[in-house]
Amino acid sequence: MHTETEARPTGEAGAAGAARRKLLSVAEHTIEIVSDAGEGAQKCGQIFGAVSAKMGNGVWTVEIIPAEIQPPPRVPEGASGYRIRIGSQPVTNWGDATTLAVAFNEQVLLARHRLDALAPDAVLLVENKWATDEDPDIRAAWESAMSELSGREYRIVPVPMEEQCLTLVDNPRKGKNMFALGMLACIYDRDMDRVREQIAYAFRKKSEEIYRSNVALLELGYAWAGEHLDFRIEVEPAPSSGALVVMNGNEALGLGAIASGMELCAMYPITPATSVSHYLSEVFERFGGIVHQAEDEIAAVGVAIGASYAGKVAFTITSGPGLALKTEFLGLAVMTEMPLVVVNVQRGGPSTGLPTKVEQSDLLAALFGQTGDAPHVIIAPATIEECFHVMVTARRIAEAFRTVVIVLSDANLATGVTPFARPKPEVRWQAEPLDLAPVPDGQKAYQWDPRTGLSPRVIPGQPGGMYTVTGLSHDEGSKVAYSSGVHQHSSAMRSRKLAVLQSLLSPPPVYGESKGDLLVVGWGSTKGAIEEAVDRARADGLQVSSTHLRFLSPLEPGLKKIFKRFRKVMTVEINYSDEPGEPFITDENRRRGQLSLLLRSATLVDVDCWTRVPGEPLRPGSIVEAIRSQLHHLHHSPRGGNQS
Amino acid sequence: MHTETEARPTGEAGAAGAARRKLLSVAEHTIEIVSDAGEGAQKCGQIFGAVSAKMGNGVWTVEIIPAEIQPPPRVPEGASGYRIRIGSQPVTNWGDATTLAVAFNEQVLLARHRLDALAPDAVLLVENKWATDEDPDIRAAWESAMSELSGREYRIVPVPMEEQCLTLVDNPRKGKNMFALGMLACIYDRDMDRVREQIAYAFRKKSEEIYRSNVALLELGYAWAGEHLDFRIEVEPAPSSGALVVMNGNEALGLGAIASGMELCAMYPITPATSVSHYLSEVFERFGGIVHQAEDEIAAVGVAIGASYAGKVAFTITSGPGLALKTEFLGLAVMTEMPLVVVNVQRGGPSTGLPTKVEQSDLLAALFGQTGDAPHVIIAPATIEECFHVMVTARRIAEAFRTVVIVLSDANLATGVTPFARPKPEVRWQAEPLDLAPVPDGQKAYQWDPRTGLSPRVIPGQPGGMYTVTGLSHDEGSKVAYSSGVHQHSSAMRSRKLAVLQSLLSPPPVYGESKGDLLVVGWGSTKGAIEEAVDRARADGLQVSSTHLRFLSPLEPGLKKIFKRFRKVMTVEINYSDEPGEPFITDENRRRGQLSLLLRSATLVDVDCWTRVPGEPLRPGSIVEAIRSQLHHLHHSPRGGNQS
Amino acid sequence: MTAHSVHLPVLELNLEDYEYEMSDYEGARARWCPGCGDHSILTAVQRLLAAEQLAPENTVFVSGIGCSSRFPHYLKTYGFHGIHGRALPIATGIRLHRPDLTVFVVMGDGDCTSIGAGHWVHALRYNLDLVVMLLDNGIYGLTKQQTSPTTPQGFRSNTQPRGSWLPALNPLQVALGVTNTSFVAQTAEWVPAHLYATLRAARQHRGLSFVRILQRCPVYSSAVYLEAVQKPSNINMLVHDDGVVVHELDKIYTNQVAHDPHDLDAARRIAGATDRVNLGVLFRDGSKPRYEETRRVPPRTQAERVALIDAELDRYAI
Amino acid sequence: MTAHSVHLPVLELNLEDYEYEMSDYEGARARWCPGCGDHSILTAVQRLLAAEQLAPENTVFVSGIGCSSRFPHYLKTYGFHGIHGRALPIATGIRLHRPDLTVFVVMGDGDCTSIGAGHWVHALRYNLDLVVMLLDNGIYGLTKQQTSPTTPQGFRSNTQPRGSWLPALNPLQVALGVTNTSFVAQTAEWVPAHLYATLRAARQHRGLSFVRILQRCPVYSSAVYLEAVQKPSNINMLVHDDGVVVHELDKIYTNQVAHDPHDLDAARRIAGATDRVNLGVLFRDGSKPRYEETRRVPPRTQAERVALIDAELDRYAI
Ligand SMILES: Cc1ncc(C[n+]2csc(CCOP(=O)(O)OP(=O)(O)O)c2C)c(N)n1
Ligand SMILES: Cc1ncc(C[n+]2csc(CCOP(=O)(O)OP(=O)(O)O)c2C)c(N)n1
Ligand code: SF4
Ligand code: SF4
Ligand SMILES: [Mg+2]
Ligand SMILES: [Mg+2]
Repeated sequence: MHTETEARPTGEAGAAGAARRKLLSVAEHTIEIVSDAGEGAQKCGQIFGAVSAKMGNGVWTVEIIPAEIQPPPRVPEGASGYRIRIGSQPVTNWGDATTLAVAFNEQVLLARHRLDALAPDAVLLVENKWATDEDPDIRAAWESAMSELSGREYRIVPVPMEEQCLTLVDNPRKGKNMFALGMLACIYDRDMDRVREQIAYAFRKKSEEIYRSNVALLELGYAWAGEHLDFRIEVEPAPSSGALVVMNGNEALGLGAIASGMELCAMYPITPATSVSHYLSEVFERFGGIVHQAEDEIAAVGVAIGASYAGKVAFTITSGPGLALKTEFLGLAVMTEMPLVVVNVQRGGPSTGLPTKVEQSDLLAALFGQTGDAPHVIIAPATIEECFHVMVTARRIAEAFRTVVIVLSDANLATGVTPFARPKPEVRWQAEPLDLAPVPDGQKAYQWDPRTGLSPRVIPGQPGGMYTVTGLSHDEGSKVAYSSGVHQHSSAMRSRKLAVLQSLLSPPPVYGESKGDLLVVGWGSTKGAIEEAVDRARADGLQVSSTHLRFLSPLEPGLKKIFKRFRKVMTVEINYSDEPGEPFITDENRRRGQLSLLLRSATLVDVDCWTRVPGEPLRPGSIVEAIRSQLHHLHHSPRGGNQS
Repeated sequence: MHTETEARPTGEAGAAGAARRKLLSVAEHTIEIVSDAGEGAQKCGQIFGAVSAKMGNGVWTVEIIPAEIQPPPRVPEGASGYRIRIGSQPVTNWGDATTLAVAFNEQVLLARHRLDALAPDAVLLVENKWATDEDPDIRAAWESAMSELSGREYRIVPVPMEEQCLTLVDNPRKGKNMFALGMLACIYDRDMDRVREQIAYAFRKKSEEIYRSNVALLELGYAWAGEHLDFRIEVEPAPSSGALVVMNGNEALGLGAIASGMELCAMYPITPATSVSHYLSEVFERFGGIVHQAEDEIAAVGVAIGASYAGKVAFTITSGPGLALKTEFLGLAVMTEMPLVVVNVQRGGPSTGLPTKVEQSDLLAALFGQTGDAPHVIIAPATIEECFHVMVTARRIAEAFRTVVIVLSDANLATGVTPFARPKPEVRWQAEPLDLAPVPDGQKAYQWDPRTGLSPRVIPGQPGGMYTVTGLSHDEGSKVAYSSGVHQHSSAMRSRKLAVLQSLLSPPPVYGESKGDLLVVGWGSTKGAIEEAVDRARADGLQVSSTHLRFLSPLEPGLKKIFKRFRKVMTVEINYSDEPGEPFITDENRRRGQLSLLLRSATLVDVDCWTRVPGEPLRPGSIVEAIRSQLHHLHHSPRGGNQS
Repeated sequence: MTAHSVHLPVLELNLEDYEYEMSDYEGARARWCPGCGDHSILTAVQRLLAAEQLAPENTVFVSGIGCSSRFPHYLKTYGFHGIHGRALPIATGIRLHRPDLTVFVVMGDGDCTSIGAGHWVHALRYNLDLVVMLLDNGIYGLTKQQTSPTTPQGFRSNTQPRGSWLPALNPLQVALGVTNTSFVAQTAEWVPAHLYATLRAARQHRGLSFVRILQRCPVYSSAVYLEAVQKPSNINMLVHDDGVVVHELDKIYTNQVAHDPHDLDAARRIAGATDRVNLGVLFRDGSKPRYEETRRVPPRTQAERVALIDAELDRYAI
Repeated sequence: MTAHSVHLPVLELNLEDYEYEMSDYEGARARWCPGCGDHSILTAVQRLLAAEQLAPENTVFVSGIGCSSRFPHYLKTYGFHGIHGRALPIATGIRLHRPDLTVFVVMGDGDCTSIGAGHWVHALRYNLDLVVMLLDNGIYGLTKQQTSPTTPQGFRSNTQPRGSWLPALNPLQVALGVTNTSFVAQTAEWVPAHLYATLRAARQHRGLSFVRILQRCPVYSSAVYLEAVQKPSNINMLVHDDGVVVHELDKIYTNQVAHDPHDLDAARRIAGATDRVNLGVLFRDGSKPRYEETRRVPPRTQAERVALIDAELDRYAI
């Protein structure tokens, strides 16, 4: 570690000093601002991210959320903030580690250090007032933190943030974030007009005075950094790529739901799904829709089913424990071929688990949770952009196939923010208006096409179509089945629809060469990190490619063929699997990653897995290591490769 | 069809006639008595079954249950009754079809015919009064039924049951069943003293007069058959095999629960699980236990978890839709390592499905239903005897491994009745009495042995052990995990226990030769039918064997090795799978039987499946056909066999 | 009014003039046991449908699971035979999307007051415009005689063979305890005229009308209402102009009690009475907010929506 | 009484003489927000535990999920932090098996009255000997400000940003509507003396004591109790020898209303009052059947059970 007792002025005079500044030109950098909750680090980060996006950088931001609602000040568990990864190319994931951090106290910095969030050579700008605080406990805490941090090669830069802010405002707790923003603007050479614009937008509901005070602090930070910091960092903008929007995955899901023409979101609050409904509660009514907060998750899905039955496909949105509660109703929806969209924003499990953290461990529950044979569709968006479009797809499939579609997002997509191509909403994305035309004479409630299992839907209000929906085994007329054979046939009809849908899908594209030593298979939010890892590994000369599945049920076609072109296939997933080599774990009893379990069964290819449940998104660097170690085994094991 | 216009007297005098009687000596016969609900056919069948068992026959009985509670008389949907398969060897399943039926009207007989329940050459003794009923509709119904039945080679014997009964009683609806019993006693040469004894037992709560009237009717039926029927059927008794008890699978589960020392059954009524609690409600208090009927299934499992937490492993019992509702709580139980036994008596699904019919389609829901990674144990008893013993095993595993054990029974075991070796209850089968000794200093709530994941349990009342159970991710001390790594480790510890349990299991025995052309793999209630089918196929010279799994999670060891010794492996299950060759179904998208899905993934062997959801137990004869067709493919396909 | 019978060619029917008869609402043959009280309720409902001339295609019956919940199958309207305890959420979804449909809910006592208790409390609170019928036979019928919350204390069942342990839950009192409840009535299927009049009052009330219908199950709980059936003197008829008055019953049911359904305190006292069975409207208040109305939003055409989304995307544009 | 602190060697403690202090019940440091009303409730509970000298190892706190449900973590007794809405079934299981343990239940308003409503109604009916605390902040705290059933009409939240659509559910009235409810009280965390006295009364009642505790959430619903906190004149103190009487508060809370907690009708009226906030015991009836007692069965030893099973098997022998 390298601590500067005082930030060195970069020169006597600004101009002269400029010559002595190091200008680091990099393809990407990862910045974070951490503070106690309520100190505004998030706002600072958001503005920095937005400005960077507007300036043409690739951007991916994530919130750093404390474990409590209002944690006490200066404790590691209280670390709250924002992390922004910017690059010269589109940025698809949160990356490996922070390369520059601004911390409002040393305890929150320590928290980040302990979570291994900081790159070994990170630059850490930390408020220095605590070192000389009048409270001896605080001084001691500072000392001990510095000594803990000294184990790494960090470059620690103490900054008199509070002291500086006090020159302009009385309560620096409310201004430090703008000072920090100013420092960052200086270091990364952000366009100050854009920054001011963004501040104006962020505080648009506040008074002009607040805006002015914030801008003054911003400029103070900018000036201070200009004078005292001896380095600048340059991240070239990415080539412009048309109109963009920037939002997080939950906003994208909400907007996508609107664009699909659905009009009812029935939900019960649960992290990390709730913010979709917060967004929709704010705007949905303008679009002719409502958010119904039901008394529990069971009621929520029941309301959505009732609404869908009444003619307009509705959706419910939830997370792990809520999905569990919907299990019985999902079985009913499948049995009655009710079009229904269910969004599950996955978090860490089992049970209450890690409520705010990412995991991809609800795949099997979503697929197999319902008792009996309950075929339905599962789609997992892989990017924030796909969170938008998946809702349109899901609604259409639900309706066309009279089926349940579960959309599996996760906490990584939910809270990540990145720019993407601005969608161009179309009328045909939306459900058709209700058609209450009389039902043709003799048409049955489930007039299954015996080849496809598809049948036209009849809704209340249609003269001549009266029938009773039932979860009991029933025949084409929705009559309860007493005679044998009906159940076998109706089961086949419900199942057939998946095969038909699968016949309409294309094999997933392979990222990288279409053959080689190792194929990494992923699903959901890990796409960006996996492809970045593949790029890095290929750059190192490794014969690795990847492919990413959106459809988990039915599985996309052609997988076995793709797999066969690689010596080894391995899924990368954020869920639990037993590690080979651990006590008692054998190839026979090993519990594998959830996708790998499915792929092995479907393809009989020895699909291995590398999975972790760290309570955070996977880092591309760890995936590179996993790839390396897998290839190492492959090249050094006597019977390398699975393709017997 | 062969209809006798009048049953031929077997001779002028009994003795002389005896000479002209056909005596059919067979290894087994399947008898059924069908009537409108409330006519006592079930009692007749039960007594016949019990007497046959006591006389040393192998016996398997099942109820024939109408679709409504009180169906109208003389309609096919109202068929109610009892089916008894008896043999010279132990009988392990309901067999293929009824070879002799007694029907109280032609409509219920028709129902059985339409369900394909009657052997093509069955003998059908049917009440003849309807043929000449004064109501022309009834006469017409009789005629039309007879013509429908005439498509087969049945031998129909009209019997003047009512006319005969009226010679003794005023209300023949209440006596016909004893008359029928008498006929059966005569045809099958049952020991009349034993029959009378059994009648006395069946009507022990009724008056002496009722007993006497019943016995008179019995003797009348016996005499009538002696005089008028020209055939007798002999099924030699099986060699005696020690002390036996006879009961259905639900009674066995209830008794097993008592024998395991559990003291609380928390449940909510649902078919076909409820009768376990009916039985227990009757007797459990005598054993120091209670049945708590909760307000719903969620509460039921919550109560069981609370009780288990408080120190004594409790259980909950349910069926499909109820299991679905318990999903969230099961995740909590796994996360908190709460010993818990959950019995799921499977019925037809999905949703309300076929509430009274057998299916084995909750395996994947039981295994994967919970969100997040929730490793737990699943055991499926394969016989009624095992229903008893599985409860003892389940309680012990739940406690020793601090885990959830799901027992998967089904409607076939639940309502089937067969004799089995009388269990010899032992003290060590039961839970130890509560031990509230102080917890050793420093012992943690989850003091995981890092090799096995096992840890000693602490219960309220133990001084020094105070801790808070939580479904949040937690460390050894049950403290909420804030730091990374804890979740990975605790997940591994919960998962490891399954590998440890697996290391204690033996590979399943192979029924038949240990290598050959085809291995049939089954689980749960199909064991008897599968093994009977294997016997028949082997008798025909086919190289087929079978193996039966009791542990579905973890899977029993050594499967791949066993599978590799056969050219082809195929599961036989009562759940849905797509049929190869149907439109749109490919090897790639085919949805397979639930066990086969698991086995393929675990072993990478191309495990095929033959599954059906007929709403009734599989018939050994259909399994033989499936075996035959599988072997046909094997021998005639260019690339027969999967073992590349 | 639009109406259409599937058996007649669409165009030849003069829709305006067509008058529905009870038989127009007949579905599959009812398969309840002979003597089951549900038959009489079905008849009363068919009578009501005809009286109100509700178009079968615009009428939906939603139920849970139980003998009682077979109800929709026996009507020729739209029907949703749901899952146990969850009829009310389904009905809520239907009304939220389709206020043009008339929705009835049929539940058993286990369905509504045991597994469905949470939804029941909240549906009362939402106060959607629904007619909600609790077919209370004091037992689990379909699953063959287990104790329900409304089983009288001491009554034997298969799960409580030594008699129900607790006093029966009083559904009227629970309903009256829920904030925003707007209509609570009690009637009995063996008094068809009263049953019909009560259902009609329920249908005419705007908001959720909760009607507990005492229903005999001769198979599993015949003793429960025996006294009330046999002795009309055990019954109080609550009469009021704002409630129901059935003069044809005056001679049989001579205990007539004037009760103003706007008096909540009195309603609660009456609900709790244990000496006699009270039939009539206990409570009615048409002024309570109805969730479906407070939540109604102006509909949008597809094109409007496209334009609005585009505008919304501007907020996220960079 | 047995007692044992893990920090001291077991044998040197004279167990008979040991007196628990409040600090003996302190668990992990409470992580609620500064100013959160839950802190004050925790203190009152610790005081109660010490006053009642409840052995920590024989005391269990059961909760659901929510800010309030973190409660057990902050005590050094046994604790069960369950799942959302399901604390009561867990507590039921514990009491059914272990009547020797003292069991407290802590729930939030969403926990108890929304997702947990069904269990709540039924737990009141079972009337097990439990102290059940509803920590009612009129909002979803842990999930960051969504409307709860007890959110005042018009109050804005993240899911109802234009204000809650319906009148708030009144938990006291619901509780008083349930047959076999035996104890209902209301208190407020900002009146610690009353809170303590009420919890003590609850603890002393045999049967399920339902205590609604008005609880401030300064972060998400600070407005909800503002008036009641600021103006003691907005509060009625219900006083009665069979309820709670806290003389030290007489000067501040001058609206004293005599209310006999055996008067159910009056209790219901008071519960429904909207002009003032009523604190005190609304209802108490110690004579209601307690399910755990009616269900108690004589225990069996292992050997007895073996003999009995053997006899039972005889019934099935052939
Ligand atoms: C989730 C679930 N639990 C349990 C059942 C079994 N079940 C079906 S109906 C019923 C109760 C029937 O009683 P009630 O609601 O009073 O209706 P009734 O049959 O008396 O009309 C039960 C427990 C089920 N189908 N689903
Ligand atoms: C099944 C389930 N649904 C939803 C959630 C998310 N959740 C956690 S706490 C909570 C409500 C919190 O409100 P309340 O019960 O009033 O407690 P408070 O936080 O206000 O004390 C919700 C919806 C969950 N954990 N589990
Ligand atoms: S069991 Fe009872 S409630 Fe069910 S149909 Fe028969 S009589 Fe009616
Ligand atoms: S959010 Fe509200 S209820 Fe939750 S801890 Fe903070 S102040 Fe308390
Ligand atoms: Mg009922
Ligand atoms: Mg709350």
